[in-house]
Amino acid sequence: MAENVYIPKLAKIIEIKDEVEGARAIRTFRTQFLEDGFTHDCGQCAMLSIFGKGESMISISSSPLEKDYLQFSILKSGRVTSSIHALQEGDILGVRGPYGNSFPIKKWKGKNLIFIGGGIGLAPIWSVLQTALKHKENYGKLSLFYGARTSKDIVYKEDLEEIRKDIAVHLSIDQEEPDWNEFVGFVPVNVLDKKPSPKDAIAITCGPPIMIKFVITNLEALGFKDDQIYTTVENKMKCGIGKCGRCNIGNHYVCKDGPVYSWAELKKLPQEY
Amino acid sequence: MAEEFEPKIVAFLCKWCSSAGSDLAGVSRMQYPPNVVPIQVMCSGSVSPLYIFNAFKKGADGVLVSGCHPGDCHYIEGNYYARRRIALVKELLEFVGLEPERFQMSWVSAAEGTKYTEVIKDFVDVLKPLGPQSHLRREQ
Amino acid sequence: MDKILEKKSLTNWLKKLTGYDVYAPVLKDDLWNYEIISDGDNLELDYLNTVQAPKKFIFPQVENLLDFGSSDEGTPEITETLPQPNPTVILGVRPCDGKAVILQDLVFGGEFTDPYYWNRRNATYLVGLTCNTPPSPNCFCTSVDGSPHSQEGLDILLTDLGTKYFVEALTDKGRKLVSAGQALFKAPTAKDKKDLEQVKTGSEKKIKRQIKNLKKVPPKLKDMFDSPLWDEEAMSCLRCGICTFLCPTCHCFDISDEVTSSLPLKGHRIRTWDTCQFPDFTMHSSGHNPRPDKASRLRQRMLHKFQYFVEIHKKYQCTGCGRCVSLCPVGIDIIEVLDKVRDYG
Amino acid sequence: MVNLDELKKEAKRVLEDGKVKYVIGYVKSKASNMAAPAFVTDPEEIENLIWDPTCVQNLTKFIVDEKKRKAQQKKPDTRPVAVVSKGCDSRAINVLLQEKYIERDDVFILGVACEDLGVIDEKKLAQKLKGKRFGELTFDDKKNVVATTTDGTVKVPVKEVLAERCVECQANTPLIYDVFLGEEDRRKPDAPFASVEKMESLSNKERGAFWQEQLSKCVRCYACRSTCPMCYCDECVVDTINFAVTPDTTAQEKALRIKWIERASTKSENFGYHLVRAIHLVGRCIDCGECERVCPLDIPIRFLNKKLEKTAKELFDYEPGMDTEKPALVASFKDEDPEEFIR
Amino acid sequence: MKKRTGVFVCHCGINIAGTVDVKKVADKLNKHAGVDHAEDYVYMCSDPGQKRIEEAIKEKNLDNIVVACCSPNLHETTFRNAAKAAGINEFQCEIANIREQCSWVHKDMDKATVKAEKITVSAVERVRQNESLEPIGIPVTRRALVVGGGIAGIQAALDMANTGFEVVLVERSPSIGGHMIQLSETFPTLDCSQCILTPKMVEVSKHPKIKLMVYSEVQEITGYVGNFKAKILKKPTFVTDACTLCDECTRVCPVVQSNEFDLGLTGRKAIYIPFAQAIPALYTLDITGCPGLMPIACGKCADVCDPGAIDFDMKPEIVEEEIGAIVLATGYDLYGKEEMAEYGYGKYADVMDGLQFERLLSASGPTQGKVLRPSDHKEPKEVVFIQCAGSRDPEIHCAYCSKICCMYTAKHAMLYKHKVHDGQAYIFYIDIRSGGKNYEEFVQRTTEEDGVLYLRGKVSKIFEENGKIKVWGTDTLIGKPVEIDADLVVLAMAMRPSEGADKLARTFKVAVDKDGFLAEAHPKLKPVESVTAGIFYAGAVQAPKDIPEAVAQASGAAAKAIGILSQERLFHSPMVAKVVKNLCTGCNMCVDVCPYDAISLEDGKAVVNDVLCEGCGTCSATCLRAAISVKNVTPQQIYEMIDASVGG
Repeated sequence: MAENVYIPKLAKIIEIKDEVEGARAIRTFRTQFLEDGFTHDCGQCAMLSIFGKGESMISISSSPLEKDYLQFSILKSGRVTSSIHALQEGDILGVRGPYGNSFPIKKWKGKNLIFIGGGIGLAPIWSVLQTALKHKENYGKLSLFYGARTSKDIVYKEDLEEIRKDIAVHLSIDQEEPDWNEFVGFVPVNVLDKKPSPKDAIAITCGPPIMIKFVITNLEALGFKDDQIYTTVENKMKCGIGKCGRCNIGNHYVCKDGPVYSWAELKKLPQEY
Repeated sequence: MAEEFEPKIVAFLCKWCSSAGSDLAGVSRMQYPPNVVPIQVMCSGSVSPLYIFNAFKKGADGVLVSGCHPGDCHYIEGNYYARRRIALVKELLEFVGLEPERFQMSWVSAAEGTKYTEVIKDFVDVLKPLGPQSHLRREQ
Repeated sequence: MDKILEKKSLTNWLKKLTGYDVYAPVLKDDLWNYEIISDGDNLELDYLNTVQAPKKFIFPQVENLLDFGSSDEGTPEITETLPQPNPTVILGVRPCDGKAVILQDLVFGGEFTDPYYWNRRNATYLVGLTCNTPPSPNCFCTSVDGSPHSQEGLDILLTDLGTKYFVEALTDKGRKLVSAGQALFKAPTAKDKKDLEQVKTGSEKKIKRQIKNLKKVPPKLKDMFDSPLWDEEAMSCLRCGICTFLCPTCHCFDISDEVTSSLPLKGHRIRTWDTCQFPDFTMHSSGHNPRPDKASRLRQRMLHKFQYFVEIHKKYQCTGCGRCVSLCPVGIDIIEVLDKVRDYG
Repeated sequence: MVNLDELKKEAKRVLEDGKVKYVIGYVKSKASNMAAPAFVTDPEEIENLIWDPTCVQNLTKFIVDEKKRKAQQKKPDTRPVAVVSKGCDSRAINVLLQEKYIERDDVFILGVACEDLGVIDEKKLAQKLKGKRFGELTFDDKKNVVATTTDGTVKVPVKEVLAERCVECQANTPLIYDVFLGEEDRRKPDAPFASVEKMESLSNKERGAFWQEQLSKCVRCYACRSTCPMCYCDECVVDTINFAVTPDTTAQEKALRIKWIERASTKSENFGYHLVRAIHLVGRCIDCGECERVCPLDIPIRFLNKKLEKTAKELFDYEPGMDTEKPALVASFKDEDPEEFIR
Repeated sequence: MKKRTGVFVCHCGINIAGTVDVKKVADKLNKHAGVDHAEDYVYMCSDPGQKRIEEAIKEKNLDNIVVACCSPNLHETTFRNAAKAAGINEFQCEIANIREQCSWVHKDMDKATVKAEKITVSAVERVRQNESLEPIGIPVTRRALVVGGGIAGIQAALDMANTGFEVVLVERSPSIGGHMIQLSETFPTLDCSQCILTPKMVEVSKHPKIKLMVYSEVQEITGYVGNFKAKILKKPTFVTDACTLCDECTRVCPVVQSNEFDLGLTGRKAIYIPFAQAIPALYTLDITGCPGLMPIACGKCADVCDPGAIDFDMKPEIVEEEIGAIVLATGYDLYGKEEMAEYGYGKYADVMDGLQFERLLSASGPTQGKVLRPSDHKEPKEVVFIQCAGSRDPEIHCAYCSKICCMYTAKHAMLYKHKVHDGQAYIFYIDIRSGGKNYEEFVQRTTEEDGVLYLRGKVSKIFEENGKIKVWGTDTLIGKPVEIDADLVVLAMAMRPSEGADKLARTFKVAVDKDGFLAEAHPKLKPVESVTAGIFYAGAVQAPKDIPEAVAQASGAAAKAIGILSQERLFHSPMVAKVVKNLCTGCNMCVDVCPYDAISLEDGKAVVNDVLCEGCGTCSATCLRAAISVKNVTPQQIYEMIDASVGG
C-alpha cells in the first residue's frame, strides 16, 4: 500500500542555533530522521509537527547535497513555531514532505546568480546558495544581498562571514547603528545602489512581501526580465498536498505547484498572497 | 467487584473566603473525601462561564464555585456579580440536560471550615449515585 | 446491466444486503437526511434532496488522521488511524450528488492520493434515483453539464416507473449489489425501456432554473478578479459556511491537533471541514490575510468552482444541486451571480 | 398597515438628500421565498424595496458589517446608513448602542411596525400546505399569505404561520427610530415564553436527550453566529486564529490562545460552542430568532437564548435592548438577586 | 525559550508526609513535561530547606519554581523571597497547598497522594505562564483620616498626630467622646470614665496636627491607599464662631427634644451643647425639632443672642481632604428597643438598657449619680440585670457574644450596691465570661463583697404588676422557676455596629461580616486591616470590645497607618488587570463591574489604572471578548489548571 501522506516521520533535533533573540526570535534547527527519511530539492518545504500543537510548513534551508541533516530556520510567530522554539537538542518532532516545486537550478548552469534576501527570507534561498557554492564550477558569478532590521536581526552571521571569502556579500540594515560599516537602508535600495547586471543573471529573492515587491520593481528598472527573477510565495498551508484548499491562488496550490515562481509565472496568477 | 465510582470535582475557590475556609478545615483536621481538586481564584466574580464549561468538557463530574458571603466579599461586590452569572449558567446547564446536582455554588467564609467540609461531603454524596458525567464530556 | 425491480420488492432486496450498512433519506423534523435503516419497511423514496450530501460518508466532517502520544521517556509516538469502514450502501443518491463524488475523486486522487478518502470511497456503494421531479426548487443540474438522470459516480441508478424501478447497474459494485438480490430482479421489457426514456426526457424539462451559456463564464471570470461585482454581491453575505459545508463538491479542510490528555500527552490529529468563506481560512499567523473581506471570499468560491477547477480538471466544480441557493440565509444566488458575470461589462 | 409607498418615499428622500450612504432594506429574492437584504445606493432602485411578512432578516447585522468595513477603509464615508428596522431589530440596535458599539448618528432608522403580524415561518407554511410545493408568495389585504402550489393558489392567514418568535414577540413596534411607519400597536403576548416552558416541563433526562440529538446535527457552519448582530467580536472562541493580530502581537500571545472549543463538530465541542454562544448572548439576545431560522439543520437554537431571556426576566427583571443607558445584565446586580440555589 | 521549572515537595515533618507519599509526588513531577528538577525535603521552610531551593534554582538554571507545602497564606512570602534571593522574580514562585487542602483533611494515603500530585501539577502549569512582575510604586499623601470620635478614634488620632502626621478626625455628632463619655465608672478599676477621657478629648482639640470636624460625615472616598480623596459633609450647626457660650439661647428655646447623651432619660433644647465637657464646646441647633428655620416661626434664640451667632442660613458644606490612610472607628450602638419587646423594653419605663443605667450611675447624669428609677424617681430596692439580651441567640437575635456585658453588668450590680446598700441585685446569666486582666477577680468581688445574686438561666417573661416589674425566669442550676418582683430591670443589650455601618462599608469599599460589623482582612493575622489596602479598624466597629481592647486596636490601627504614612512610596501588588487593546470593543461592561473604578474608557478602549486595580478579575469574567484578564491568573492559566485538576 502506498505511503500515507499525512503521517509524519520522526526526526531528532541534533543541533540548535540561536540566530536572533527577542520577540521575533529566529532559531536554526538541524534534524536527523530516526528511520528512513526523504531527499529534497532546493526550495522545497517540509511540514513540521509538534504533536498536540499542530503543524507548520517550513522551508528546508540546507542543501540537498547535505546528506547528514535537514536544516530549518524558524521565526517564532505563532502557536506551532513557538513550541518548536521551546524544543531542545535531542527532542523529537514530526516531519513530512518534501513539498512543493523547486528552483530550476539545472537551467541556471553558467549563469550569474544574485541572491537577494531579507530577514528570515534568507532561509528559503539558503539551500540554493549552499548548493551553488558547492558546485561553483557550474555557475558564473555568485553574489548575495541580505538585509535585516538591525544588525541583531541578521541570521547565519558566521556563515555569512565564511562565504564572504568566496562571493560578494552586500549586507544592509534598515537604520544607522554605531560600528556598522555596510549599507544602511532597505534591501531594494541596496540592490539599486550596487546595480547588479542583468546580463546572464538570475535573481533569486525572498523576504517580506513588501520587500519582494520593491526588489522586483528595482530589478526591472535594472533591466532584469520577468523570467530572470525568481521568488517564493508563502501562503497559509495545512495539508501540503494541494487538497485542503487554503493556499489556493488561481489554478495553483502553492504547497504543490509553488512555492517557487519566476516573476513571469507569478504575474499570471491572481495577486492574492 | 467493581471499584466504587469516585467523582472528580473541580472547585473554584475564592482566595479570601472559600480557600481560606478550606484552609481552616485543614487546620482543624476536619475530614472530607479527596475528590475535589481546588483551584484558587482571586474572587468568585472572576470565574468565567468558560471555565465551568471547560471543566465539564474535560471530564469533571461536578463543578463547585465558592465565594464569600454576600456583603463579605474581599473585593466588595465581586460575589454579587458571580451570583448573577452563576445563576444564569446553572439555569442554562440544567436546560440542556446536565443534572442540576453537578453544578453547585456555595458561600463559604474564611471562618467556615465546617461548612466547607460539609459542602464537599454532600457534593460527593450526591454525585456518587449519578455516576460519571458524560453529557458534556469530550469523547475519548 | 439493466433490470426491473418491483417497488414492493425493494425492501426484500435491502434485506438481502447483509454485511452492508444501508442508508437512505429519512424525514425527521421536516428535514430529509440520510439515516441508517434497519429494514426498508418505512422507506419513502419520494423525497426532496437531503440537506447534507452523501459527501459526509466519504469525506466526513471529522476524520481522525492519526493518534499521537508519548512514551515514558517523552518520545512522540504516532499511530495511523486509517478508517476501515463497513461496506456502506447509500440508497437514493440524487444524480447531482453522484456526480459530485466524481469531482471529489479528482481532488483526493492525483499525485498524492488520500488514503482516508479512498478507504471510505471504496467501501461506499451509491444507489442513485432519477429525479422525476426536481428535488429542490433551485435545481439547475442541466446548466452544469449534468442531468436529473446522470449516471456519473453512481453504482446503480434507479428510475421510478410507477410500480417498479428501472434498475441500471453501472459498475461492478452495482452489479454486486444486484446479484445479492438476484431473484428479485427481472429483465426489463421493451416497454420498460421506452418508459425509461420517456421519464428521462420528461425530467429534464422539469428543471426550472438554469444558467444560459455557462461556457462563457470561465473565460470571463479570468478578467474579473478586480471587478466591483464581488463587493456588491458580497454585501449581504454573512460569512457563514452554509454554502460550502452543504456543497457536495467543496472539499476544503483544516488539520488540527486535539489533545485529550496532556499528562501523559495523548490526542488525535484530526481533519475537519473548513471553508474559504471563513475569514480565518487564509489568515497567516502574522495577521496578514490574503483574502481579508467577504468580497474576496465570495469571489474565491465562484472562481474556484467556475474558473480554477475548470482550468485544472476541465469540469465545473458544481453539480447544480441548488443547496447553496436554497439554504443561503440572505438569498445569495449562485445562478444569479453567474448570470451577472456572463453579462458583465 | 405600513404603507410601502411611504416607506419608499422616506428611503428615497434620505438617499437623495445625501443624508445617508445607502439604505438597507428588503427586496424579493429569486432564490428563496423569503426576502433578501438589499443595499440601495441608487434612488431609482428604491422602487424594488418590499415590506411584507417575508422580511425575516435582522438587518442590524449589516450595521455591524458597515462598522467593520469602515474600520478597514483609510478614508471612510462617515455618513450614516439607513436601515429598515422591525421592532425586534430595533432592540438589537439598542443593544449595540448600549454596548457603545455604534453611535446613534451611525444609523438612520426607518422603523416599521409589525402590528398584529410579524414574519412567517416557511416550515410552518409548508406544513400547512401539507407538503405541497409552493412557488412565489404574495399577501392580500386580508392578511393572508397566498401561495402558488402545484394545485393552484392557496390562502392561509398569516397569523397561522407566524414564526414562533413573532407569536412570543414583546416588541412588535420599533423602540428607536428616525422615521416610523405603520400603527403603533404594542401587544403583549399572553405567554411570551410558552415554547421554553414546554421544554422546561420535560424531565432533565428528556431535555438532555433532546439536546444530545439536536446538537449532534450541528455542522458548525456558524451561520447562527454569523447572522447574529450581537456576535460582533473580532475574535470568537471557535475561531482557529486570533483576528486581533497586529504587527506588535507577539508569538507568545498568539501561542497562548486557548482552544476552548475544538474544531471537530463532535458532541462535546458542539455543546461547548452552543453553550458559550448562549451565555455570551445572555442579556443581549433580543429574540430576532434569526440564528434558528438560518440553521440549515433546523436546530432549535433559539430555545437556548429564549431560556436565558426568561431567566433574566424572572430572576433579575432584565429585558435586553429596552434601555440603552442601563448597565448590561451581567455587569450589574441587585442586593436582592436570588440566591436560593447557593448553599 | 523553554522554561525550566523546579518543584519542591515539603514533608512538613509528618504533617504532609504522614498522609501524602511525598517521594511519589516528587517522582511524578520529575517526569512531568517541563519539570527539570523535583525534590522533597523534610521542612522546606527551614533555613536548609530554603537553601536547597536557592541552590537548585542556581544550579539547574530554573526559571520558576513550585513549592508544594502548606497554605500560601503562611509561607508564600518565605519562598518568594528565597526565589528572589536566588535571582529569579518573586512571581516565578507558586505554592501548591498540599497540607491544609490535602494531607490534613484526608486519611487515605493513595488518594491523598494522587490529589497532591494534581494540586502540584496544577501549580506547575500555572507558574509556567507567570509573568515576572515588579510591585507598582505610588507616592503617599502623608495625612490620615479617622472616622469616629469615640475613644478608639481619639486614641488613633492622637497616636498618629503625636508621631507627627496630620490627622483629620471626623465625628458625626456635635461632640467627640463617643459612648465612653457617657459611662460612669469603668471596670475593673472603677476609674471615672469622664475623668480619664476628657484630658484626651482636650488634647485632640488643642493638637496642632489634628483637624477636628464634628457634626460631619464622610460622603465619598475615591482613590487608593496612600492617595485617598475624601468628600466630607459638614452639617450646618447654625451657630457661628461668634458664640460666647453664654447659654442664653438654650434658656429661651421652647423646643424640648430627647437628650441623646442621656439616652432619652432627660430632654434637651433644640439648640444645645451636648454635655458640659463637650469638645468642641459649641452650640448646635438641631433642625429636626427647631421650628425657627423655614419660615422663621420662632427665632427666639437669635433674638437673645448678643453676638449674633445664630445663622439660620448656614448651609451644608462639602470639604475635600486628601489623605493617605484611614482609620474607621465608628463604634457600636446597642440593640434596638423595638427588637427586645419581649423584655418589655420600650414598653415599661423601668426596663432600661445598660447605657441608660450608666447615666443613672453617673455623677453628671440626670440623677446626679443617685439610682432612682425613671417611673417614679424612687430608689429601686430589687434590681434585675439580664445578660445576653439579644446576644448569643441565633434563632431570634444576634448569634454572637457581645463580650463586655458580663463585665459591665457585674460593675452595674456592684455600683448599685455601693449606692443602695439595702438593695438586692439579681443577675440572670448564661455563663460568665470574664477573661481579661483582673476581670475574674472583679466578678468574684461582686458576689463575695456585694452579695449580688447570680441566677443561671433565662428570663421567660417580664411584665408590670402593681408598680413592680415581675420577672419570671428559671434557675437552671437548681432547676426551679424564679419569680422576682423587681423595681428596675436593666438589660445588657447586645452590641451591634453603629447605625449606618453598612453605608459606611460601601462608602469606604470595605466588607461587612454576617453580623454587620466591618470584616477584617484576616480573622487571626490581620485583625486591624480591612480588605481595602490603607483602611484600618479601631474599636467596636469591627467587633464588640471593651475599652482597653478598643484602645489597643486603635493604637494598632494607628501604627499600621503610620506604617503607610511614613513611607515615601507604597508598593501595590502588580497582579492587576491588563487589557488586550485589539480585542476590546469598548462595551463598558468591565467599567461597570469594577468595584474600584479602576477601569475607564479611553478612545473606546478599556484602560486599567494599575494603582486602583486590586486584581479581583471580575472584569475578566464579564468581558465577552477575553480582552481583559489579571496578570498571573489568566484564563490560559486557569485552563491548564483545570486540565491538571481533572487529570486528563
